[in-house]
Formats: sequence, structure tokens, C-alpha cells
Amino acid sequence: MRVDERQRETARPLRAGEEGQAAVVAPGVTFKNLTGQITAIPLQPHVPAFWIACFGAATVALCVMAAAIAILLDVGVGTMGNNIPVAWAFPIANYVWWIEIAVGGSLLSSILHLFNQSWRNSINRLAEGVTLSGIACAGLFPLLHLGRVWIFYWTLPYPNTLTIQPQFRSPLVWDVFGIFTYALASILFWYLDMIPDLASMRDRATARLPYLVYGILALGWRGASRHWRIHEKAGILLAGLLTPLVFTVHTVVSFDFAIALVPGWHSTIFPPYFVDGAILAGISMVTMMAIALRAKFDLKNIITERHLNNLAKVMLTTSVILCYIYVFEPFTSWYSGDPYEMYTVHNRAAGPFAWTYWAFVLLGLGGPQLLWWSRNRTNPKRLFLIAFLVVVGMWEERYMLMVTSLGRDFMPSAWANYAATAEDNALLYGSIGLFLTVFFFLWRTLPMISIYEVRQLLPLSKPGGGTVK
Amino acid sequence: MPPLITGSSPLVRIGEEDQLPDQATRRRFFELMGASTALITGAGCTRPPTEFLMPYVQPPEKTLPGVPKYYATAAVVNGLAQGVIAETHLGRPTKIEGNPRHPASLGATGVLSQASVLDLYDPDRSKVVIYREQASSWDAFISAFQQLLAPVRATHGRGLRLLTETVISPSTGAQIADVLAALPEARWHQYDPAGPHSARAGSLAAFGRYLNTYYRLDRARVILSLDSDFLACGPASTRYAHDFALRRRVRGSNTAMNRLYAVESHMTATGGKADHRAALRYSEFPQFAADLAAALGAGGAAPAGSKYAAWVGPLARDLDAHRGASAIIPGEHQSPSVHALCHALNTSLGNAGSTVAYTEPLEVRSEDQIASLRELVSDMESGAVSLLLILGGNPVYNAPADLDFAGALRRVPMSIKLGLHADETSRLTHWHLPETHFYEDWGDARAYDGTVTILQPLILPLYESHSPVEVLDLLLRAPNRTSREILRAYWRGHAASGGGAAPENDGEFESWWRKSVGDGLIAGSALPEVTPAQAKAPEVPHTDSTVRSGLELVFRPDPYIYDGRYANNAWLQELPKPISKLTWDNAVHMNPRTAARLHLENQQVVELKYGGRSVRGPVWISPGDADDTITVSLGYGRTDAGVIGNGAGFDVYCVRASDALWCVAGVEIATAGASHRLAATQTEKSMHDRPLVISKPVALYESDPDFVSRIRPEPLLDETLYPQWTYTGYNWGMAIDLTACVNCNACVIACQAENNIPVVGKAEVLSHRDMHWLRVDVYYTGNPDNPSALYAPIPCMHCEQAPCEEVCPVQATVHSSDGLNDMIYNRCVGTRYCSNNCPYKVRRFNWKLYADWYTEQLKMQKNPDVTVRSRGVMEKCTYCVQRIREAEIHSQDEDRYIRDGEIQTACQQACPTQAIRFGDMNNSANQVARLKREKLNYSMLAELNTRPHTTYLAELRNPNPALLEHS
Amino acid sequence: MPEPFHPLANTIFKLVLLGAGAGLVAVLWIAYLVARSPWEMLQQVPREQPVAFSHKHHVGGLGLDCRYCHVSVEVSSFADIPPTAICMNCHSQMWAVAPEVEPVRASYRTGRSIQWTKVYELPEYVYFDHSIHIHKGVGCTTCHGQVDDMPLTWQSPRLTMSWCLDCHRHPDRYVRPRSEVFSVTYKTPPDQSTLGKQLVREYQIRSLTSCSTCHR
Amino acid sequence: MTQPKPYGMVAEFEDADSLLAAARAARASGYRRVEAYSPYPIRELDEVIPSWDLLSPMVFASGVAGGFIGFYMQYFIAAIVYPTNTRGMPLNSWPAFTVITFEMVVLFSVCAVFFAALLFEGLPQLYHPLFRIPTFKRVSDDGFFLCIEARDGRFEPAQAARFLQSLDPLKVWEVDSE
Repeated sequence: MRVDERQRETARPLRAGEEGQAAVVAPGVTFKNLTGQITAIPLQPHVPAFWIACFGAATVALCVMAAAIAILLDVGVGTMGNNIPVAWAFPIANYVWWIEIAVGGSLLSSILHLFNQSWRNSINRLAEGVTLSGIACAGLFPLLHLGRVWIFYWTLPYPNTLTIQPQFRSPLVWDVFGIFTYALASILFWYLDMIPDLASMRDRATARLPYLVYGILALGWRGASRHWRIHEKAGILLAGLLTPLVFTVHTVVSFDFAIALVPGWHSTIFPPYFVDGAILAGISMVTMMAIALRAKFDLKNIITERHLNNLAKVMLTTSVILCYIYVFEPFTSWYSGDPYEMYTVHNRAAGPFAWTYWAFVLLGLGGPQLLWWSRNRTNPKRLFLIAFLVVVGMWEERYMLMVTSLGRDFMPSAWANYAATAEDNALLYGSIGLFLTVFFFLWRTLPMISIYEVRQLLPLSKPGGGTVK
Repeated sequence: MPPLITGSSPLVRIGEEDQLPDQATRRRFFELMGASTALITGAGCTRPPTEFLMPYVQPPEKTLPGVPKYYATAAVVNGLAQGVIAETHLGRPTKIEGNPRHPASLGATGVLSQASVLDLYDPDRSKVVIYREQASSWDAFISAFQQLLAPVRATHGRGLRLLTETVISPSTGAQIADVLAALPEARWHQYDPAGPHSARAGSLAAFGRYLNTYYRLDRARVILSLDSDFLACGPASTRYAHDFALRRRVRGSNTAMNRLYAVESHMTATGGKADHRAALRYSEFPQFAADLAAALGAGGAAPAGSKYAAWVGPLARDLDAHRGASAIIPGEHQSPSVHALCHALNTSLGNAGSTVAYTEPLEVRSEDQIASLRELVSDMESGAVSLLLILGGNPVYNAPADLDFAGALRRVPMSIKLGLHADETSRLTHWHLPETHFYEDWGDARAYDGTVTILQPLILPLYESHSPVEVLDLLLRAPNRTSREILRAYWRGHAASGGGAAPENDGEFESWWRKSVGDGLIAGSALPEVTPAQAKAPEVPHTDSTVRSGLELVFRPDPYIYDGRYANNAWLQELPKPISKLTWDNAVHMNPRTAARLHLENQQVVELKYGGRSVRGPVWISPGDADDTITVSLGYGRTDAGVIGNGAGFDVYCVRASDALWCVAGVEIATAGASHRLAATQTEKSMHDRPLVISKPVALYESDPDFVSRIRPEPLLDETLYPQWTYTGYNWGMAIDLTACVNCNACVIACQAENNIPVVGKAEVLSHRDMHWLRVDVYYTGNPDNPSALYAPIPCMHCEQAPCEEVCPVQATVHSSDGLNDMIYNRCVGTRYCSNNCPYKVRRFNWKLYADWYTEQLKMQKNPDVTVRSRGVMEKCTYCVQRIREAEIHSQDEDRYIRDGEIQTACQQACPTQAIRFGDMNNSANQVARLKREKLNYSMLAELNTRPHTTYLAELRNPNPALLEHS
Repeated sequence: MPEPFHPLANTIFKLVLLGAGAGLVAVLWIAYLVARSPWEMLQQVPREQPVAFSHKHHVGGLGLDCRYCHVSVEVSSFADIPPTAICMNCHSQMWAVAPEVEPVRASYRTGRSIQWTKVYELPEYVYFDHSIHIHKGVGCTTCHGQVDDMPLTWQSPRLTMSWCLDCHRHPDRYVRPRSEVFSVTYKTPPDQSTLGKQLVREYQIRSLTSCSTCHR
Repeated sequence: MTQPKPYGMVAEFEDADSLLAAARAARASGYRRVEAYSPYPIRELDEVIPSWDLLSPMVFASGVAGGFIGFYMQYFIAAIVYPTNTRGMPLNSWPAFTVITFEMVVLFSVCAVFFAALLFEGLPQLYHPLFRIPTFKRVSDDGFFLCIEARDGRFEPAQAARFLQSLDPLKVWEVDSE
């Protein structure tokens, strides 16, 4: 039978040398049921309980954050635990953490695109969702962190009567430009990439309003060969632009620290170290989201074990690089002969905040090592847990970077410890709420699996794949 | 632009305001308003609210708006005067500077004088007459008082008692004498809880009479402090610190230095500075002094084997070698026998008349104040007192606990209290009368050497208040004389004792008066020296102090709050204590060994029990204290001090007995559960072997003058990738001589007063958010069991290659063309990146709205030349740029350059030891440029190549080689 | 099945997009214009005063010197608003019963200040000093405009930071001889470019643009 | 009543291979204005139905422009508008300016890609005559369409319909342009 043949073909390995691996798309997926399955997630009138629970919880956390922000604006940044010398603490740790998570998403969508890793087709939209939600959170913290947030726009060049403009030697201004460019590029890439799927949504909409909304968003996409050609070309160009951008954005974030002369920050290893950590944290977050959603929305046929396995391998690789950096940190600081640098390394491991250091080592570095075992890579529950540990561990790392370096720098007389306040915690957990709110909103309203790209993974789409009659 | 006074009456009090930003609700409302207005204006509309100008109707003579005026007067600190020059803006005194002519100042100021201007504006000062807890009026009081006086007058004053603090003011003394003459049956008592009781008794024991002692340390080569914190505490400390530092100024090849030995029971600023320091229990001091006296042949027989031989031997030899050029200074709280022994030592060493000066007492009447108070209390209890007039002081709070002054006061049929605050005592008296602050009224006061200053008012009284002499005048005649009239009448009628007599002739008197008021002192009014006979050394019972066991509890006046009278001064509460760096609290100090033996930890609350009374307080482990010695400071635990002072610390007066004012032995200690967080501004006192504060023996400098550049090499000028910026005009810089810094903290409070630095409250200090632009770092050094201390004032370094500037995203901190690291508050968005990147951590951030924008009285203190910072902006030391710009404008108006020394930063001006020098580095003849050429000069953290404009002269010490061998 | 879009939708949608883009630009542009408009800066807006004091009459008409009332302008940062007593020097005799001057007389009687509305309002963090500007040859009218033609005083320049900086960067364009500083009739001479440079040298005028020159 | 202008003749096909074959046939028979519609990109169609765009040059040009604008903005502000001594660094601190210069290159390029892509795709075009074909919705699912447009010089409705019918489509529609 023809249908059987097709299914057998779907199960065939994509390339030679991948014997024994799970397929990128499970058998039984056709154009028809693929489109139906994905578009149904936003279009179905019935809202799944899982989504309601997650979205509801996230909204509650978001409300907590809104209240925390109101208090923050009312009283001042003093409601946070920051002090002199620890002038940056929770909010900046949160900021870096969220940027990391966003960057990990971008890696999947752009870098793997550039390298023609077609397995990422099924999860790249989801990863971009993580990117956008992450940027939303990340963008918030530097603003909330400002003493006078109402004049944040002074960090941007614009014509004014003061004749005073930003100071372009400051990494913070680089950051402003970097994050802005990154956010805009991510949104444009995400949207441009989504237009064909928005057309699918439009064409599947049965009511007037969804038709109008998706119709406008789809901009009249018709799948003409000209459309596709330009679409593909634009996709490659954007991926090519985003790839260096992703690296530089996180490099610039690392410059916020590396340019400063604070011991433990002032280091040339910071850019690769940050980027690597970002990939680890971001892929972990994508993994968590992918595992949760494939289970609850029955997407196991599209997000297969193969994806989990690949994601886990990326996590493992980056964590090994991170291990290397941490193993060599004491050496480089000793070799530098700088007493302040040496003390900082000592202080991280044995000072008052050693617990953050060891929590990170245990979770962020130790956690991924469990992925050497293939069962941990393909078992969704275990992988979810490990990814969760890594995400927590990476936050600990950022926190550790703040409090150990700033708290004990050059002048012992100025040393001080830091204690987070309820405000700090509300903002951290609230931002998780914001992330999930945005993410689940996108999930419920837009095609969060790239339908047209998954179509290309189906053997039907290969020349001769759909020989009919 | 300096604002004119706006609004008609700035003196109306608007509800109970709180200095602490966390509490007051009205403040919170305004913060909210501020935030929302700011948010709205941030959207583009930047138009400020309309302001109004209120010119004078009749301009006062010689008053130009925008130009401050300076008046000479004195800050009366614990009864004694320090001559000051007060800066006033349109009639508001804003800043206190030292009076260079005055012997207790020489242009510098102490901490308490600097802070006195805030006392004037204290919103919690009493404002109305209170009768039985109801607001009343002076008229009501005066008529009631005349009625009360009728029977008293009839019995020649029987039943009338005056209770004052120690009276030193000549005119007040004369007024009291007049009252006692008119009412011979009346009695006058004096009581000062932290006064020189021991010194009086010691003088009596040594000389058979009361004498005032002071020191001329500029003549001393060897100084021994027996538990005296003479450099940082006490009425003459400013002068002592000045004279002390004068003989330690090593410049070029001049390496002559005096030598300071300190023996202490509790580590003080003086002890930390000493070339040699030893810790002794309070009870061991008489023995130590006796052994020393014996070794020097000043009396007593040398014990066979002195326990202190290792110290006494070299010390005695050193003192012996410097007869007439040494000084032995007993602590005010040491026992009378120690004082007497010191007199014996000083007289036998020939120091009397040279380094140690004796005069007749400063106070109008010297007496055993405890006996006097005891007599008063027993009379109050027996009903012999029918009318008690308390002029100043707060005996209900601070009288010895065994006397039960409060209980006795309740039995007095009619009691009247005059005071700045409606305090604990005012609560129990029938009447409370508001007293004028000494900046509001005429008066006179003596300095430590007897020099008299005529106090002139800088401002009209803020509230309906009167001075003690005006109240005393009510006892004499109808209330029609003002303080000024009384004062002038006194000086017309009396020749100042010890010289400085006022001329009789009218015209001469007027010019004498003008000159005396204008100079800030009456010329020649210092008390003449007397030459006492060789003092008698008291017999010290020979006890082996190792046998005495049990904990000793030592009471000391707080260095800033003193006996509690300054408890409501927020600047003083937040000023870190010299060594412990604690703010807003007192603590139970003990050394680490004692704490370990008692199994106590920092901040653990303990209960101290003695004589059936007990007190609870948190432990603070203080290295350098003597074993088994617990030191607590007086003045805390106030209940009616005001919103600042109430509830800060714990009250140790409740275990202080009249027979043991300063120390009790055998106190019991027990843990009392909870712990109490103490707010210290510096928690790490180890330097971690980093060459931050360099301190070496002078002998090293003599043999190797270039040692500093080896320890701390300066990067070469071309060791940079950046171009060389040149500063062609002025190039401001500062040099700080670490040898001279004695950690008195006057600079810190002067900076606070000059630069409108807010007070943040204990909770914020606990969060490490103190706002002082200038801090004095303290590091322990040497043997951990008996450490010494290093001090370094840390202002902004004004780095030429300032790391803070590079990272500011909005150009809110950039370099000025004259070498300043400018901080532009109004441009700051508050990223705090600059603070991260400041290796010296001298930047301060307004985490909340710390500045008080609403309390009318506190607004009046603000320096109009300095922006009051709002919430969310960074601030830091500016080198007092307002003074630089003012001098610049002034010199340009006169078409000349700024002269060396024309600009003094606030810290420099206050510094008693002239440790801080500021000026133009481009002119090599300037003092600061000369100091920077000294071989001791180094930059802190020079290896970062920040090229600080604030540099330090390494500290040199002068240890005794003989004693070094022993240790 | 929903109806597809109407053919006109293409045009409408493109117009909407264009309109939104243009609208955004327009809003920013208007905000920019408003921020530097005389309206926002209260430029040339006569202020209501408790007494309808006319510089036009006193300066232009009677020819009073600026310093007669603004006594401290040469020695202080603050030029001084005349005390009531100075007004009464003349007004005790001239216009002694005129109702217009009644607030002045009332102030003199009661000892209560006249509450003038501030015309030149600088933020609290800006420190301006009159004496040094006078000394360096900056004329009164350079900043205050032709007060001799102001019935009620208004703010002549925009008083923005860029306006201050203009003169601080190019003092030679604005300085005048010290003898002409208080003249209200002084007109910039045609040879200002040479005169200005000469005066800058002669008066040792520095171009001060360090932040702490004005912000402390 | 004038006859509505025809837009073109559309045939629906079962799968990509038949669409590709049909497109090749249409081109072979001389039609030039031919467009194929599919639910995913079919690379081979690009050779059959050639088209042009200026994406790459436009992106390059705006990237270069962004770089110049980015650097000059920084130089202008730091060295000309208000030169300040910041940490003693040179006014033209070009190494510090490279980061934003790069960001501006990317920003301009990304915007150029986006707008150029829409420009050459002819989007937005919410209404299109093809949307009136009842089964055209399948183009975003599993439908494959070939359109011979009326703009083609050789277009003649009846002949085009016949031609398309010959390609074994599922169905053939004549579409009006309005």
C-alpha cells in the first residue's frame, strides 16, 4: 500500500551514519495532520487545563512583579538589597541570566539554521519564543535597576537642548545598542520566519476575527515560488546577521564586567565564558519548555527523542567548556600574580558567599555531567530535571559573580556582604512569571512549531517523495 | 543661585518629623508625589514650578544676598568653649569653622563643635513652656514663679535649690552668686555625669587644692597616656591633636618626632596612634603608675619585681631622658589616685610649667559633685526642698542609679527645668522651660585654658526660649534684662579673673566689647598659670592584680554622644565611632580572648548584673581591650531625647553607682537570648597584606628615605595607551599626611555639614548605605592580641584616569579642565556602574530619598551652594568644588590667581592636625605640591594607574628601640 | 468560512502602515519642537506681578541704572531684588498716593515682603553668578533682553543649557567693553568679531565648559 | 457591464512533483508569466520560474551605511558636540566605538533584510484574486497551484485552460482580477 510505503519512508534515517537514532519526525505525520495539529493549538476553542494552570500561575507571579515594581518606583531602588560596594546584585544577575536564556534560543534558530542543521526545524520557533520572552525579562531589569528610570532615554543619543549625549566608551551604552538591536533583529527574524505559518493559521481560521487577525499578520502570503525564494534568502541573511549578533550581544554583556577593573571581572576570558554559559543556560531552558509542551500538547511525533538527545549533547558540550574555564580560573589568577585577583578566586570558593559558588559548581557544572549517560539524554523527565538544575545553577553563577567580586574588591575597609530583600525576590520570581506569561501567550496565539519547516522534513516534500498516481 | 528666604515663617513646626526615611508617613507621601511628578516630567515637560522672590523690606546692614557672612563665637561643648567662626547665609548659620585666634581651635574644629549647628536646628528641641504636661507660656510661668518666690524670698531662700551642670561661664557664675547672696538660705548644686570628678579628687589629693590641668604637647618629646583619649576626645583634644602632630611632621631630612606611649583598658583613637601601646585592666593602672613613679623616684618604693617591668623600665628611662619635655596624661575617668600619681610624676619630671600647665579651676566653684548631688537627693527625700530649679542637665536620666534622683524629684513640691529638650527630667518636673541654644543668644564661655569668648547670637531664637541667666534674673528682680544686658553688665562690673579685664570707660568699653566679640575671644583672658609644689604621690595599696578576678565594667562617655546630651544629633549618631566604626548604638566591648572565654559572639545580647541592678546590651568584640574588661559607653538608651536619640542603644546609667562612677569589678555577665544587629560602617579591619596604608618606623626612613617608592612604586607617566591630557590652568590636588591623622573624625562631620550629606538611619547603615563622602579607614596591625591601628581618611581620589568616568553611560561623571572628577547629579540616571568601577569605593548612592526636603528647620541648615541630592543619583566627594568655584570667581573679580591656601576643603579646614592639604599642584611653590614631592608621598592602589590627585604621605612611627627588643 | 479581504484592503492597510510610521515620526518631531519652544521655556511671556512694575518706565523712561535697584549684581552671585525701602526712596514722594503703588506702601507699613514672581528661573542644581559675568563684560541686556522695552518683565532667551553653552564656547561673540555692561542702548558693533577677540584677551575670559562650572 | 478583467488561469495539483512538471510544461510551451504556489519551498521551481531581487546588495549597502552612521555618530558626539575628558581617554576613542559601529551595521542590515524581503515579495497584499479560489486555502497546507497570468502576452483564457487541463490537475479555475 502506498500509505504504508510512505510511513516506512518517514521512518528512514535522514542521513547515513545516524543508524539507531530516533527520527526527527515520527512516522505517521502528513501535511494535513501536521498543519491541523499545530494550528489547532492556538485555534482550538477548548483551552487545555495545563495551559490555564501555567498561564494562571505565571500571571499571578507577574502581578507580584507589578506590585514590586510599583513599590520600587515609589520608594526607590533602595527597596532592593544593593549597597555600596555591591551596587549591582540581583537585578543584574537576573538580567544576565535572562539574556543568556534568550541567547540560547537564538543559537538554535539562527546558528543552527546557518549550519543547515535541519533537526532544529521542529523546535526553532519554540526557541525563538524563549528568546523573545527572555528578552522581555532581560530588558526590564536594567531599567528597573536605574536610580531614575524615568530618564532612561538619556542613555540614547537624541537631539536635546542640553547638548549632552551618551558616553560611548561605556559598555552600558554598548549594551543599550546591543540589546536594542538584538531585540529588534530577533523580533523581525521571528516574524518574517512565521509569515508562512500565519498564512496557515489564516487559512485554517473558521471565524471572522481570527481570520482578520491572522490575515493581517500573514500580510497576504500566498506561497508563491517567488515568495519562497525570497523568504529563504532573507532567512539565511538574517541568520547570518544574527549569528555574530548573538555572539556580540553576549560579549557586550560580558564587557559590562570585563571592562570594569573589579577583580574577578576584569578578564579576557569573559566573552567566550559568557557566551558558552549562555548557550548552556538557554538550551536548558529551551529543553525544559520543549519537554513540557511536547508532553502536554502531544507533540511527541514532532519533537522527538532525537531532539532531546541533540539538545542534551549541546548542553553537555558547553558544560564541559565551562568546566575547563572554571578549572583554569585559579591557574590564570595565580599566574597573573595579581593579589586582588587571587584573593577573589579564594573568596569565591571559601568566602561568605561560597555557597553560591558551590551551588553553581554542583548544579551548573555537575548537573550536565549526568548527560554522559544516554538514558538521561533521552528520558524526558530526567532531562527536564537536569535542565532545571542547570538553569538554577546558571543563575547562581551570575549571582556569585556579582556578590563575590563586588563585595570584596580592592579596599578591605569597603568590603560588605549583600542580603537580598523581598523586593529582589519578588522581581526575580515575578520575572519568571513574565517569561512564562509571554511564552504561554505566544504559545496559545501563534504557531509555535514552524509548520512549513517541519513540512520540509517530511519525506513527502523530497523530490519524488510524493509520487502519486 | 542661593535662594532668598522664601515663605514668611520658616519656623512653624509641622508635626513630628522623622529623620529616618523609613518611618514618617508624610515623607512617604511626598516621596510618592516626587516619583510620580518625576515620571510625568520625564515624559518631556520639564518646566519647573513657579518660584517666588521675597526681598527684604528694610535690608539689614551690610547684608548682600548670595554673600555669606561670618561671625566669631564659640561652640560650647560640654560647658567648655571652642572658638568658632560661623558661616551664615541670610541669617541662617549653616557651617561652623574653627577660629584661628582661639587657643582651643587654631582654626580647626572638633566633632562636637561641627555638629553643634545641627543641634540648633534640631526639630525636636522644646518649643513651648510646659506646665504639668500642658503647653503653657512664659507669661504664665513668670507670674506663677513670682508667686512661688514670695514665700522663698520671705525665708531668704530656704527650700530653694539650684541644680546645674558644671558652671564655667563667668557671667552665669556671677548671676548665681548674686542669687545666693540675695537668698542666703538657698543652695546650689552641680552635677555632670561625665565630668572630671577624678581629676578634681586627684588634684585635691596631690596638691591639697583644686587645680585645672592642661598640656602643651608642642613642647613634649615623650608622651604617656594612661587611658586618656586626649587626641580625639575631650574639650582640648583639637588643640592637643594639633600640638601632638606638630612634633611629628617629618619633612625631608627633618626626622624629629615625638613619641607616644599609651596604656589603655579599651582601645581608643589615641591608643591606636601610639608608638607603643599596652592594654591594662582598669584596676591595674594605679599599680602601673606607682611602679613608674617608683622607677623615676617620684615617690613610693619600687616593688621588688614589678609586673610591668618590661614596660616600666624603658618607659622610665625615656621619660627620664626627656625631663621637662615629657607629659603624662591620665584619662579623665581614671581613678583619683592615678591622677595624683600623674601629678607627682609630672612635677617630679619638671614638666609642670613646661609641658603641663596648672591654673586655678575653670569652673566657678569646684566641689565634689557627687557629694553635692547626694546631699541634694537626701534633702529632696526629706522634704527640705520646696522649690527645685534645674538649669540644664538631665539628672533623671544620668544621675547615679543608687541615688534614685527620679524618686526624690517626685517628692519635691515644685520643680522647674530649663533645657533645650523636653527630656526625661522635664517629664517629672512641674514646669519645663525651653532654653536658647548658644548660637541664638548672648553669653560667655571659657576654653580649656580659661580663655573667655563672648558668644554672640547668629540667629534670633527659633522658638520662645530664654537662657539660664535670664531665668536666674527672675530670682533677682523683675524680668526685664536680656542675656545681652546681663552679659554686658557683668563684663562692665567684673574684671575677668586672670586678666582680660574690661575697661571702665564707656567708649573704651565699647571698643573693647566690639573687639572681643569680633575676635571671638577676650584678649588675655586665659587663666594665669600657677606653680604648684611637688605633688604628693598617694600610697597605692600593693596588691597583686592577678589575684583580683572577675570582670571589670568600665563606663566611658561616648566619643560623640558624650553623656547623652547629643543623643538627638543625627550627624553624631551616624558618625562611626573611631575604632569600632559603630553607629547608632553603644555596645558591650570586650576583647576576643574574653569573649571566647565567656563563649560570646559579636552582637549577642548579654545581661550585665551588678549590685542588684542589670542592663542588657549587645556584645562587640574589640581587639586591643584589656582582658576581662568590659567597656560600655554612657549616653545611650534615651527615652525622651527625640526621634533620633530615642531607642538607640542601651542605658548604662542604671547600673552606675555613685561610689563607682567609672569602674566596677566583679560584674556578672549572662547571655540574654537574642542578638541585636549593630551597624558598623567598616566590618573588615585587616588589610590583608595589601600596601594600602603604609606605616613604618621613622628609623627606616632615616636609613632608607626611598622605601615608600619600593613598597608602592608609581607607574611612569608614559605607562599608558592614552594621550597625556594637560591641565594648563589650575590642577587641584590633595595630600594627606597619614602620620598626622589621629582618627578624630572631625573631617567626616565637617564634610557632612558642608556638603548637605544626608543621614540615612541605622537600618540603611546596616545595609551598607552610609553616605559619608569621606571616611576614615581603620586597620588593625601588629600583634592581634595587642594590636595597633592605622588610620587613613579616604575622600574621592579625583583620579586623573578615573575608572568611574569611562563606564558612565550618560557623562554624569567626567573630568573638569582643572583636574577634578566632576559628579553631575542632575545628569545621573543611577546605573551605579561608576561605584563598581571605583577601586576606592568612595562613591555614595541615594538609594532612597535620604535628603530631608521637608523639615523646615533642617532646610535652614543646608548649604545653599551645594545641590541637595534627590533619590536615585550617585554622589561623592567633590573637593568642595563650591569653594573652588567661589574662590575662582572671587579671584577673577579681582583679576588675580587663587593664592595658596585660599581654598580650604571642609575636611582640611576642620582637621586639627593639618593632615589634609589641598591646592593647585601646577604651582610647585604650593604646599600641596611640596608635599607631593616628599619621598613619603604615594598613591593608593597606584598599580591600577588611576593617577589619583589625592595622595598620601606614608605614616611614620617612632617606637622606642629598647621596648621593641622586649616585645 | 470567513470572507476574504476586500480588494480595497490592500490600499487601506498600506495607508495605515504608512500613517502609523509617519505618525510616530511626527509625534517625536513635535515633542522635539515643543521641548525647545518658547512656550515650553516660558520665553517672552510677561509674568503677573503683585505690583505692575514696568522696567520700560523706570529704565527706558526715567533712565535708572540697573544697579540702583539690583545693588549686589557686581559683587554677589545674586543681583538682588530691591528691598521695599529702595522703592520707597522715590515713592514716598512720587506717586505717593497712587493705587498702583499701594502694595509697595503696604509692604513698607506692615514690614511684609512683596512676593515677586521669579522670571529667570534656573533649576536648583544650576549655579549662576552675576558678579563674574559682569566683570568679564557680559552686558545685562545680553541675557535679559531690552528691559527698557518691557512693561512687565519677561524672560528674553530660552534659558536652555545649549543657550548658556553658546556663550561659554564663543564668548567673543557676546562680550562688550566693561564700560558698556550696564548700557541698555548698546548695540553689537559691526566689528564684534575683532573687538570680541580683543576683549577676550584683555579680560582673560576663559571658555569654561567643565560641568562643575555650573553644576555643584 | 464590462466583463471583469481576468487575472489568470489556475490549476491545482496533487503534489509537488506534478506542480513542478506542470510548471516546466508551461514554460516549455512558451508561457512566461507563470507562478507556482506551494506550502513549502520547492528549490527546483526557482530554476523553472526565474525571478530577481536586490536583497543582497540592499543589505550590503545599508550595512555599510549603518556602520558609517554608527561610527560617525559616536565620533561626532564624543569629539565635536561636547568633547569631555573621560578617564583621560582620547576624544576619538575608536576602539571603544567599534562595538556600537558593529551593532549599527547589524541593525541597519536586519532592517534592510526585512523591508527588502517584503518589498520583493510584494507584501503586504491582504487581498489577492487567488484567494477567491475556494481550495486556495490548501496552499498553506497541502495544496499545489500553478497560475498562468493574464499579463502573459500569450495568455488566452480558453487556450490556457485547455493547456492546464492537459497537465492532469485536480481542478482548473479561471480567476478574475477584481
